[in-house]
Amino acid sequence: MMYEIIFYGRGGQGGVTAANILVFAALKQGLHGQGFPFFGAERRGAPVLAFARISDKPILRHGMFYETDILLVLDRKLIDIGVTKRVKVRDNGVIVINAPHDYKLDLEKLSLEGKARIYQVDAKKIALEHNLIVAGWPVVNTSMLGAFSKATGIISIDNITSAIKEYFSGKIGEINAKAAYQAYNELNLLMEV
Amino acid sequence: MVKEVQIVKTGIKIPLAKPKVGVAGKTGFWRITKPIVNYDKCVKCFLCEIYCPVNVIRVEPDQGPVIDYDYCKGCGVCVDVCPTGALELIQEE
Amino acid sequence: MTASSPQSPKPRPPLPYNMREVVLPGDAACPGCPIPMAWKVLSAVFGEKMILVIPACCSSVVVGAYPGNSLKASVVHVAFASAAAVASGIAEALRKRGITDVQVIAWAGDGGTADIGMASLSGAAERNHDIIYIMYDNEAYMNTGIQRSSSTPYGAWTTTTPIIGKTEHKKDVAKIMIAHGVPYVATASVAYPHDLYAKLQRAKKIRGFKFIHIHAPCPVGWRFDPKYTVRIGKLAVETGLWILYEYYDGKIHLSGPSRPYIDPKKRKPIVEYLKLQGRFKKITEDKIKEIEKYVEQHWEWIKRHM
Amino acid sequence: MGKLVALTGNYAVAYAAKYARVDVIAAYPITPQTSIVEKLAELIESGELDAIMIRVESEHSALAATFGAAIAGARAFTATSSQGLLYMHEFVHWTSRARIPAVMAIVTRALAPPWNIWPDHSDFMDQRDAGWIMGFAMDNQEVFDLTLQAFKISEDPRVYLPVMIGLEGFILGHTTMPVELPEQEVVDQWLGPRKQEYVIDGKEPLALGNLAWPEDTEEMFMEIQKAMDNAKKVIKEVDEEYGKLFGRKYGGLIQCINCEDAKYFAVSMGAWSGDLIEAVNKLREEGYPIGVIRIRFCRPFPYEDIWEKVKNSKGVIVFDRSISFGAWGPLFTDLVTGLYHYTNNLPIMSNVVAGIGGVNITYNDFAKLLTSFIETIEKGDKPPVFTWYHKR
Repeated sequence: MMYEIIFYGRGGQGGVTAANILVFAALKQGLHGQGFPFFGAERRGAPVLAFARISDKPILRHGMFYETDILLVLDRKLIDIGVTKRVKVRDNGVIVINAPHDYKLDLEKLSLEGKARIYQVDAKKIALEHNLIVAGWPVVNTSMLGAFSKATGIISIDNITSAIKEYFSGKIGEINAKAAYQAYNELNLLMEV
Repeated sequence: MVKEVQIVKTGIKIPLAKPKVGVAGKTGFWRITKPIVNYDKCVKCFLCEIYCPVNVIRVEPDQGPVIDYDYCKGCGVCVDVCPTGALELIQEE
Repeated sequence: MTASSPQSPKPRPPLPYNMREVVLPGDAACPGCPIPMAWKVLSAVFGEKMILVIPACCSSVVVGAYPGNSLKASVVHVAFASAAAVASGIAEALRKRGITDVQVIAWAGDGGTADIGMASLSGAAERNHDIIYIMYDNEAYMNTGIQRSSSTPYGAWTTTTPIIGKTEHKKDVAKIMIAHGVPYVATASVAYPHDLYAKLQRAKKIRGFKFIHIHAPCPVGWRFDPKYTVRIGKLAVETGLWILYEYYDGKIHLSGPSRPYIDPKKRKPIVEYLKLQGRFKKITEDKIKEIEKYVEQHWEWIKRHM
Repeated sequence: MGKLVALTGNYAVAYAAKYARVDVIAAYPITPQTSIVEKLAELIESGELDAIMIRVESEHSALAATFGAAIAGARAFTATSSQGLLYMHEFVHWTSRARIPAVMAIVTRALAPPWNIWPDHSDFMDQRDAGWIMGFAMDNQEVFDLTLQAFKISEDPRVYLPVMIGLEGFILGHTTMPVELPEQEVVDQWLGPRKQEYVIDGKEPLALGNLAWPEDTEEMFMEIQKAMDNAKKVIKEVDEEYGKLFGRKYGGLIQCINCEDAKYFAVSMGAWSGDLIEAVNKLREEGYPIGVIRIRFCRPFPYEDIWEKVKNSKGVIVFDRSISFGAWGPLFTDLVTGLYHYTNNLPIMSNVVAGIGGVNITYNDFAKLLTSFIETIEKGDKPPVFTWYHKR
């Protein structure tokens, strides 16, 4: 099996870090992983992509992709301004959106090849609850990994949290792992298309 | 008597760019804080317009600074250089 | 002719309005970036009629991707070490073609000037080509992620001086240019646009090679909140660390904003400047003493040539 | 009719630049190119050439300044050799990718270490991937003609690519030979004012070289490949017209000597082609059916024209005066690939690398190598595909 995953976030939200942690987590699950940033200039607050691949066999593919199995949207405003349209989600794809509980999704703003399960999690609220804020930005990347685990079942939450604790040593790792676990539990299915 | 250089355009694709507003898109989307104006404190000293790194502040002589929020990056330089506190940085939504 | 400091709101005459048309909003600079600030002053002096010769540096990215360009002026992107050489070629071609209504400006960062571009800079200066070479100095290789350059100040953190900090003092390129005997050398700062404006007006009238070293505080690289770009630029002058002057007719003319600080007692303590910047967070007392010594030596040199 | 003079190859280059009425020359001295720069300085300071010389501080800056002058609308020229060419290599790419016409003479010389000032093609052939049109002369008359033609080719709107002209150091550069100089008016009429796609001189705000996304970038580079193709036609047209106006026609991309009924062909480039022709003339007298194909332009590589000559041949021997270590000579590599367009059973082909570091290959060496090549094939055997011929 091979899963291609896109983290669509804003500069400074830790999309690349999340992609890298996912590789750690995949290894813990006995799988192969690949994580990398969008190759270009990033700017804090501006739309930016990060990518990951997970497979049960060594991964031979390289480079960026714009068709994906899983789309993780780290800020719902990216959907509002229409940039998420650039990423096509394959049939039976999964989308997780960091958005408030009452978020009204406009399906026109997404590019779906076929069926898809679309989830919502308020990673921003979780970050604020755990006082996870860096330079004025709520840290949502680790929560999104927890949500990813619940939404796709590809990687167990235990492997996600232990990868987070390995990536961030000490207290920071603890808090981020808790946030991921909370997101795992608070994930909510928005709609099935 | 060789004449001036002749520009003979063939329309081939070459790395030549032309002036454009918003080469990095609507950079207003980047910010999480934004400057707002309370006009009664403004003395029209133009410092905000002079220093604004995105060149989106226009000080109207009779009214005061007008900011184009499509492109304002929310850096806050205008707020810091304003001598009278007429500009204030607020958290966005 | 001093720029008004934030305390006294006496309005300064605004720079001419045509600084509104050349620097176009929505460029790729980081919030609080000093580069477009300086470009606005250039545009107030030269309008569209300038050809910026830009080697590899932040500006190469700031102007945006093809087919767009964030400056309503001419730009020539060139290889890292060649700004002065390409500018020389352009200037001579325009001279040969009798074109005199456009200003050739080599616009390079500290790396592109003080390090990789030093040979071509020295060559162009020695040949006295009719160009303005502007070194905007954000004091490290910012475009590639804040690596140390020879222009990084003593003690500063960079990604290649991550623990001990830089162990050499800043290479003083303006002093090197004075040694070349070029007709005009000046130091400036994005925090003092009127001062920069006046220096560009003077440089514009001088034939031959002009060099301007602009201090350009960089929020991301120096680790400070983007709203403080101008404040930190001013503190650099008010602490005496960055000295604004011009050199022509064989001697140094101290610029207005720096004049008070020839008297050490008038200078703000160096710590005022350092404490706002994350790159100096771990600086030790003895290193601050070393910086203070450097500042004193620099002033002594200035006084000897006034 | 022109004026017959005796010039070194280097001076022939300088005079060609003068006849082309170059506006700006930016150059840095390096053996064996120096007398080009010295002659141009003399022509300028004596008032014979209305041009500006920028005496730069390095070869990197030499081509950088030449590039700067060219984009600002000047007919720009420079020259270098060996290490200098390698040092400016960054700008060899910069100039072609900016699609700006410019001309550079390369007085070829071996690469170091060890230090070596004698001729081979290593410096020149190292530039083949850079998008410049590359011509190489056999004698000083052709050095002059080719350098002059380079401006015409480079500024043709179907091409708009810089042109590099090679001549071997010393055996051409410092060797005096007869050169017929044309009438300036005829040259002015033929060459006309400089032409380019765009100019950066402040009349219009233009930006050259902004960051471009992958797809835009690749499309720009595909245009260069198309221009190289156009250049094949343009080079032939220029050769034709030059022949009519100045009486010397070389045949375009290649020149063939004794090719009419030839069964075997020797392919070469540069001055030693003369020694090769002398050897072939001798072998012709002894009844060997062999001709010489002299490559005048190795970029764009003239495989179509060579195929026309060799398609029914029994054997083609290619002489390279440079080598790609770990593989073969570059001319051989390009020719075999080129001929593969037409057939997958190529004529018997052999590559001889020789004359590296300035080793002198004489017409006797060529005669010996050609005889053994032909006799091996006539016996039904197969000569080695690759030989590095070294005499000592």
